[in-house]
Amino acid sequence: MNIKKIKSEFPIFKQKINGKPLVYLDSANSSQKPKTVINRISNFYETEFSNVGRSVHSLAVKATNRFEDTRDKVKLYLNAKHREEIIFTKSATESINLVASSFGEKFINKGDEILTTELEHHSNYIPWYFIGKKKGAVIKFAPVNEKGEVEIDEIKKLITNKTKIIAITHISNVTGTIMPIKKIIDLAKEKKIPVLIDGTQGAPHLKLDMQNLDCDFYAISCHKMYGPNGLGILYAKKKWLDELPPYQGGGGMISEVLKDKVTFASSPTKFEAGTMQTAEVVGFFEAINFIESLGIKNIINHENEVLEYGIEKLKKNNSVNIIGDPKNRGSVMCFTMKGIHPHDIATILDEDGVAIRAGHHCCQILHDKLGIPATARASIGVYNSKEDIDVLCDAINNCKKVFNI
Amino acid sequence: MNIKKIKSEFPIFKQKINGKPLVYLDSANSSQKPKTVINRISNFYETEFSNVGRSVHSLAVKATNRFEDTRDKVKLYLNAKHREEIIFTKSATESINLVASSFGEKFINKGDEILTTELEHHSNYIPWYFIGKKKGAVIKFAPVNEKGEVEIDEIKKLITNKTKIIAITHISNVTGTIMPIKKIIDLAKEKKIPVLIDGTQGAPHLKLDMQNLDCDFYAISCHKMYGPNGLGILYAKKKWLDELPPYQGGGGMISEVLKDKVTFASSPTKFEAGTMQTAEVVGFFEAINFIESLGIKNIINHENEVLEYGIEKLKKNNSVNIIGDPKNRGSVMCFTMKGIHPHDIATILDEDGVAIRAGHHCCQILHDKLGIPATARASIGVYNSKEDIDVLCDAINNCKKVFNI
Amino acid sequence: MELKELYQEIILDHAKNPRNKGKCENYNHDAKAHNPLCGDKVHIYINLDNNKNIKGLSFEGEGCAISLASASILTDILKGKDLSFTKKIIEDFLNMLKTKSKITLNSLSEDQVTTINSLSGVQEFPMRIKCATMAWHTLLSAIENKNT
Amino acid sequence: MELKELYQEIILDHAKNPRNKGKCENYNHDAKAHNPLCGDKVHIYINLDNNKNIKGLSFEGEGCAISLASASILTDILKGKDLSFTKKIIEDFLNMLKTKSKITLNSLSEDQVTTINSLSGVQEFPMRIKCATMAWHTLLSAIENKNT
Ligand SMILES: Cc1ncc(COP(=O)(O)O)c(C=O)c1O
Ligand SMILES: Cc1ncc(COP(=O)(O)O)c(C=O)c1O
Repeated sequence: MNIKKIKSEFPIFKQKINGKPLVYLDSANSSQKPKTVINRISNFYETEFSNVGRSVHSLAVKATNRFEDTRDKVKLYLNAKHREEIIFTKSATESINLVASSFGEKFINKGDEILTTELEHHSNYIPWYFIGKKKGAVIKFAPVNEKGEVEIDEIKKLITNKTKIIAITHISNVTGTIMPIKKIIDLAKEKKIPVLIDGTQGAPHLKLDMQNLDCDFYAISCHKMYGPNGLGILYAKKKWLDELPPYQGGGGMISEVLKDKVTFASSPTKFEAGTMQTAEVVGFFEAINFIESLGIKNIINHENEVLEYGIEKLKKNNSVNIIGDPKNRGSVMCFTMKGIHPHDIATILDEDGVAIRAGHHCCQILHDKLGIPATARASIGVYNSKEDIDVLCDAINNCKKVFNI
Repeated sequence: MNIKKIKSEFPIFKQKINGKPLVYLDSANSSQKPKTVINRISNFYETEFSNVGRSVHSLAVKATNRFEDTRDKVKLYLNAKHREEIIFTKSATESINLVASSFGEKFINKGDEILTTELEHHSNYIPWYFIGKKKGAVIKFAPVNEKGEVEIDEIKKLITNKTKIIAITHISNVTGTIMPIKKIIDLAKEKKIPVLIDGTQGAPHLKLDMQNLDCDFYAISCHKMYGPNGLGILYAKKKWLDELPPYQGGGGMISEVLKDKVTFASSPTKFEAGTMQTAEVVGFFEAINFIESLGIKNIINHENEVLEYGIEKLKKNNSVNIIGDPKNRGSVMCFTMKGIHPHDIATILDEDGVAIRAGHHCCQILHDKLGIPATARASIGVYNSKEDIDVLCDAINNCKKVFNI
Repeated sequence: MELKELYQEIILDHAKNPRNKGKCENYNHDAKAHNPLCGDKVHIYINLDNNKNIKGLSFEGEGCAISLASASILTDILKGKDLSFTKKIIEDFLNMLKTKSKITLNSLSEDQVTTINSLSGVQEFPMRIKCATMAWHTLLSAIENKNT
Repeated sequence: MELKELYQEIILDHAKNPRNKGKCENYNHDAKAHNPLCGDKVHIYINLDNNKNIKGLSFEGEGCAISLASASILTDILKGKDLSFTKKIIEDFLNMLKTKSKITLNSLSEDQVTTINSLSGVQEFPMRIKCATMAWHTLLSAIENKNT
């Protein structure tokens, strides 16, 4: 892959940060957007904009077609079986809230158990915490081991006949652990327990195949997949679409509204209340095009090369402590430095144009378990190269200088 | 106001529809976007994009500042007292769902009453229907009279000591009725009943002043205010911010997360779970700039002139039946034609480049009351002129020709 | 002009004077449908005899010219036909609107072919295709829904 | 180079060797705060005597160099001061970071002024201002929270 060329497709890299070229290592937070995506959004607003699905005039027709074309594109990309399994939301967070609320209200009762892990992002914990509180259900956490992995045996041990759903991340946004979700789903299927995968970090970095994976729910953030802000996806297996009650109420999601009786549209409309993010959905089409034009397999190979190079190089630095050592790691490197707080690292790195994130990355339970309040995180996107890692490592050494270490 | 010049600021009007200049009379559905808004979004993605509030690097600082600048701008525009009263959502629909869920879960109980009107959009009914069902509360509908108004006496009559909240539209998206919300709010305050205003149609067409209005909640759709898709606002009076439980759970909205205890951030963060629509929020800044550069009072005057001209002209057409005859009407003209279904009207108008909407406009209860399944709706934005009305009326006459009437 | 294609004489005639409106005698199959976006409604009634012939066929409904004409034309053409032929026609009709082909089934009279083809103008109006197809989809459901 | 402004010797010294850490003796006011985005925490303890003098002042906490140094400097400078002076200094300090001014209160020693001013480098790092101000806001809360 020609990374220089790829980078040149992202306008953000034209600018300097503090006089230095931007080294963007914060893609796990949000990825940058290629020009095709940005232009598609402008162009849509300039020539095709209208509200979707509600008017019959020419603009509305165009907008509606573009909108639904993206749904078809996502269906193909995820290898989902049915287009109505693709529901647009505002974020992965909302996708998970939707399931926790709709599934939880109907199927979770007092004394039931929700099985999750210590790795989870708050977005895959707080929604379950809410429904747990409300219904008197218990949340069980499969523990993380010293490598930052959650062993499948630990999950097996925690499954009981009260387990109503398993909610689990695909890739940890802290340790980078790629979870053996296929095995977990197979295990759960034996026991007839539905599984939600928080695919926020998985979707941008792995090849996805919903029919092969056979999970019940898969949550995606489009803004981490080179797509627009403010858009998420929920894949929900067909068997749940009629089963689950709607989530939000409003325009579009109804079939018939009487004062005493309301009936609902079928999926996906049922779950898409109110005016949708048309421009964002239309723009996301180009994000998938971008990924497909490179080939997800090529992206994975390239990212893994950079990742391995990064891990090797960081390991050689005595002052750096890498968080987690999972066998399968995707795109994320969290680390700490003795005597320098991650916040200070991030600030000093920024002086060299290196953008990373510092904090608990919305994984406080995991950080508590690791016994550290915060970590510094460098995360990789398709536009990153080994040279970026070199700049990162030089900047890390500069931290030591600033702190006289 | 120089409407030609204003129109020229909206790229959408550069194109022809079916060989004719676009006459866009569907702004109540969604407004078109000025170039400044579209460019700001592109420009933000190209030079400043990053996730908000979570990283400390330069891009994140810029993005966070831009994001919060918009909040300040909205606060000023609405004359809210506190910036934390401005909560970003994905749509007015979500804003109302948030209140119905958070307020409803805490304060609405079995046998309680939710007071609304027959005018409401499904977005200001279904969320209440949901919480009503859940809690065993009753929804009461203040009836609409033959002019399409809801008389304040009818509202007064329905208030009981079980009334827990009043949810009411500012402007009807069908009859165009401007509701006497100030009086209703004053009435409700006497009885200490909180009021939610569905301001979706009000916000683009009226001068707003939250401190003067003194409602408890006000819901806004940014995409109807010349702003980006996928963005809404909830104004919530300060006294409710701590009182209401959070709505969705996820990253950002927490204070501390332990396995057995979660505490939440204060507003607005508390209500903004997950990655927000940064680009859309930043773009909305320019939408307010656009409105302010013209002056909302000038916009109102201009729109009213076009509206009056339209109503007069439609009244003169014998085949046209205008829906509703409210004393105060804003920006919306719904009509039917004997012998031609609204859907057919919309299709035929589109041939002449005239974009209107046909259907029940998400107000099925109102349409049932009016005894008509659907209406045609022409709605006005700042870019519309009297000439647009002339084109509309000619196109309406063409409907008669096509149908040999 | 495409509008003329859409609102042909035949269509307007069927829309203004819909054939077979109401419940047909002794109907034993029925189904209804509803387009929540525009409020169009249709209810199809079939009297299917033991030989799988459609003895009676009628509809109730409200909606735009296209949806009324479509339902009216459907009942007019399929009344008296047998089930397998009916299914074939439905399939052909839906395909016509999808692939912009015309219908040329031999067992239809020239008149009937012209009538059905009058609905092909809808091809150019994607937002109206549902108006034209709703009755036909509903007929399919009705065939499957054995009534009381 | 601005980084040098941010991480001055004084700051690094206070961050590495924070003064007045732990609970001060006989504290009768305290308050804590927490920045959920980065995990910084601070807990301020005051021993306020009857004459409204701050007899004891200390903190516990974890966080970045800026937040630790800020808390340490705060305790160092305000221990022994009276309440009204303390409030004035807090206000001045918060203003300094808002308006990019420097502090020049006469009743502080030159050394103390230099020390406080060492935190002014934060002005150029907007995302770090919260790190620098959290302890000061918490001190204000502590003054208001009468402890047990
Ligand atoms: C009166 C009214 N309320 C609520 C809504 C819902 O707005 P949105 O779809 O942007 O959430 C609309 C617009 O469709 C409306 O006209
Ligand atoms: C593992 C994981 N889950 C969920 C989320 C939430 O994604 P979003 O904020 O886009 O809803 C994130 C990203 O912040 C994440 O990394």
